[in-house]
Amino acid sequence: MDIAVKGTADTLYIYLSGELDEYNAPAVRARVDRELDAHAGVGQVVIDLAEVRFMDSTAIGFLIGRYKKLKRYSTPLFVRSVGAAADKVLSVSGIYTLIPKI
Amino acid sequence: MLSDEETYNYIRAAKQGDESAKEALLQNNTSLLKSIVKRYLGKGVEFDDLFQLAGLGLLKAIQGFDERYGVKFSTYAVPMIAGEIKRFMRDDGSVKVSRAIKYTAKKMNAYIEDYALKYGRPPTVKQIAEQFGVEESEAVFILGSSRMPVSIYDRGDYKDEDSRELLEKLPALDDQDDWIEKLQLKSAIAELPERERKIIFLRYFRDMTQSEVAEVIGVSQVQISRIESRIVSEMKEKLG
Amino acid sequence: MNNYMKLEFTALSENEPFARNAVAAFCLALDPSLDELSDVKTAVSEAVTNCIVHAYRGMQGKICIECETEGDAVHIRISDSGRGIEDVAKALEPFYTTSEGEERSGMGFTIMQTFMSDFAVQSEKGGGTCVRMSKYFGRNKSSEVANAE
Amino acid sequence: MNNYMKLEFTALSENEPFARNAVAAFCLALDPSLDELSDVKTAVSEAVTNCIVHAYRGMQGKICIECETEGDAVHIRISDSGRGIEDVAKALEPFYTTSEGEERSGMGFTIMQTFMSDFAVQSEKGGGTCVRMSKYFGRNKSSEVANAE
Ligand SMILES: Nc1ncnc2c1ncn2[C@@H]1O[C@H](COP(=O)(O)OP(=O)(O)OP(=O)(O)O)[C@@H](O)[C@H]1O
Ligand SMILES: Nc1ncnc2c1ncn2[C@@H]1O[C@H](COP(=O)(O)OP(=O)(O)OP(=O)(O)O)[C@@H](O)[C@H]1O
Ligand SMILES: [Mg+2]
Ligand SMILES: [Mg+2]
Repeated sequence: MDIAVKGTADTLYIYLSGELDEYNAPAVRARVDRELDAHAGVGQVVIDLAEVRFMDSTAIGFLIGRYKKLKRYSTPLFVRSVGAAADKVLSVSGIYTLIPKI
Repeated sequence: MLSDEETYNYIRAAKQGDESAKEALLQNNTSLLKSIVKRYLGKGVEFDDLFQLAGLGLLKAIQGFDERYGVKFSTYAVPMIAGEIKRFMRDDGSVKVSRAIKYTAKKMNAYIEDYALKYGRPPTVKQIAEQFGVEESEAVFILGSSRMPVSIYDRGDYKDEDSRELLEKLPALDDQDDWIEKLQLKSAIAELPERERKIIFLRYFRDMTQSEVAEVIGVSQVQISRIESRIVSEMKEKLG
Repeated sequence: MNNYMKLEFTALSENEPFARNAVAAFCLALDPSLDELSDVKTAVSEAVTNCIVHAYRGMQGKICIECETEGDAVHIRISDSGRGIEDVAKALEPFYTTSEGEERSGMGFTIMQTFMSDFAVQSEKGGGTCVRMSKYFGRNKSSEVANAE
Repeated sequence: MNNYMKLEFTALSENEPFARNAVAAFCLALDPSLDELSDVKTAVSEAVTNCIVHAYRGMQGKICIECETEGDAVHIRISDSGRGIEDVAKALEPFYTTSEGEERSGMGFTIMQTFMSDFAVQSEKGGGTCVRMSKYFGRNKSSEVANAE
């Protein structure tokens, strides 16, 4: 699982790539949270899933966890470039109402 | 086939530079060479080329062999012959698989995307395997391999170290969100017409098979399957 | 002739990708599409993760996956001998989870049900859990929806 | 902690690539090189082919592969409950084969021995066969050969 970040004063982009499952989640969670903390105060956060090849419900938990974390600071969270397989998992859970797809 | 003693005699002579001894060893080990070559066929290199490489490996084995190793010549020669072929088929066999897989997986995914754009549907596993000269099951494992360690790199230089302090002072989160989430799907189900709600309920909360539900509702299994697919995709739309 | 395989492995999360890929590779003979394969992988991943996370909760244990082909279908059985589920009906509800604190969403079973053609769970407190799922390949769901409309 | 997996499957030649690639995938955690992994795949392929071709000779049967990691090594055990080998020492000789007519060269066991770090066979007529092999990753074999030169 690779993570890349790109920050502007307004938006923090987090690019995930690889497989977001129970095996990878702990490390990804730690890395992403470190970035969220480092960029605290940013206007919005966008998680880009273009390169995510596999995800299961662990990813739902992961995204809701980040959503909650950001909610504390009233920072909205979005996802984008959701591939077909990931979209299926995320749609089933209705997560887009909390974390809109842009 | 040569006896061990005959083989050793030829090897001794060959090491002294006796060309006819080398020739004899090559001739008498054709079946050995063939049996190894056979195992590398179908990977894009012609039999004749593989056979030549195998011969080269055998000559190296002749040079390197010593009776004092206490093993049969053929046992010593097999890895040398295979090594010669493997070296040719791959640039660098000492490269870690993790790196090679990552590289191939990337190319495979690019191929899948291009193909889907062009034909409106993804390629089959067979097509992917053929395109990259690997077996289908290998393609599955390559595409699904996630043993790569997590890495991070920065795509920008925006950093705001000062705000971290502020963060820690903010109040903790209440659990309000939990049921916002739960509400979403439950209300989506509640909005369904009664028959559909019943189907979803039986299928998804009572783990009945489609046939069992069909019996309860009094329609065919195929109809249940269709209705179910439609409800699920409608709900997805609503929730998405 | 039906093909069969049984895979048993240590309940470690690092084995989870291995397990789902092995099942996917076993399904190849049924000529699945990439989408169908991805459904199977997701469902297997959910079931295996549940064994690791809930059944054994970090303790040692084994997970067993059996697969059998039948016509254009694969039947999959994933079982553990862990702590079991007290109230299966409740566990199947969307968003029901016993691990609130650990960023679980309680969607695992719902995903298995949605992604596979057939699904059933058997479990008893203290007696392990067994998930059975089937996938029928080559039956295009979206075209059926179109017909139904 | 050692990792472990056991894979059992129907003795069909179509399962041979599946089995060898599954073992390879299991070994990935030990970070093998391309050559090392290709050695393991070749050896597994030889052993599985022997089970299909010799142990069961086209009859129904099951093949079992067990793998265990230990440090930088993987230990592999491939067994069948087929006809067994009457004279193991003879079967191990290069070019010895009981299937002359079928383009078998009698090099399978030699390949397993030379491609793997450790190797042993156990068999009895009528009692099935069990091949044990180990591979130590990250210990450069070619440098050993080079030293020997
Ligand atoms: N193999 C199992 N052994 C014991 N309990 C289980 C097992 N599988 C599921 N459960 C129980 O059922 C509940 C629901 O499982 P489900 O997979 O739907 O959600 P989750 O695992 O809690 O969250 P998510 O899958 O979204 O990460 C779990 O919280 C757990 O209590
Ligand atoms: N699992 C097995 N069950 C019964 N007999 C076996 C088994 N494996 C090997 N043998 C016997 O040992 C002999 C030698 O095996 P080996 O793999 O070296 O050569 P082969 O299979 O005959 O030829 P090749 O492997 O080159 O195609 C076989 O011909 C067979 O008689
Ligand atoms: Mg779960
Ligand atoms: Mg053989």
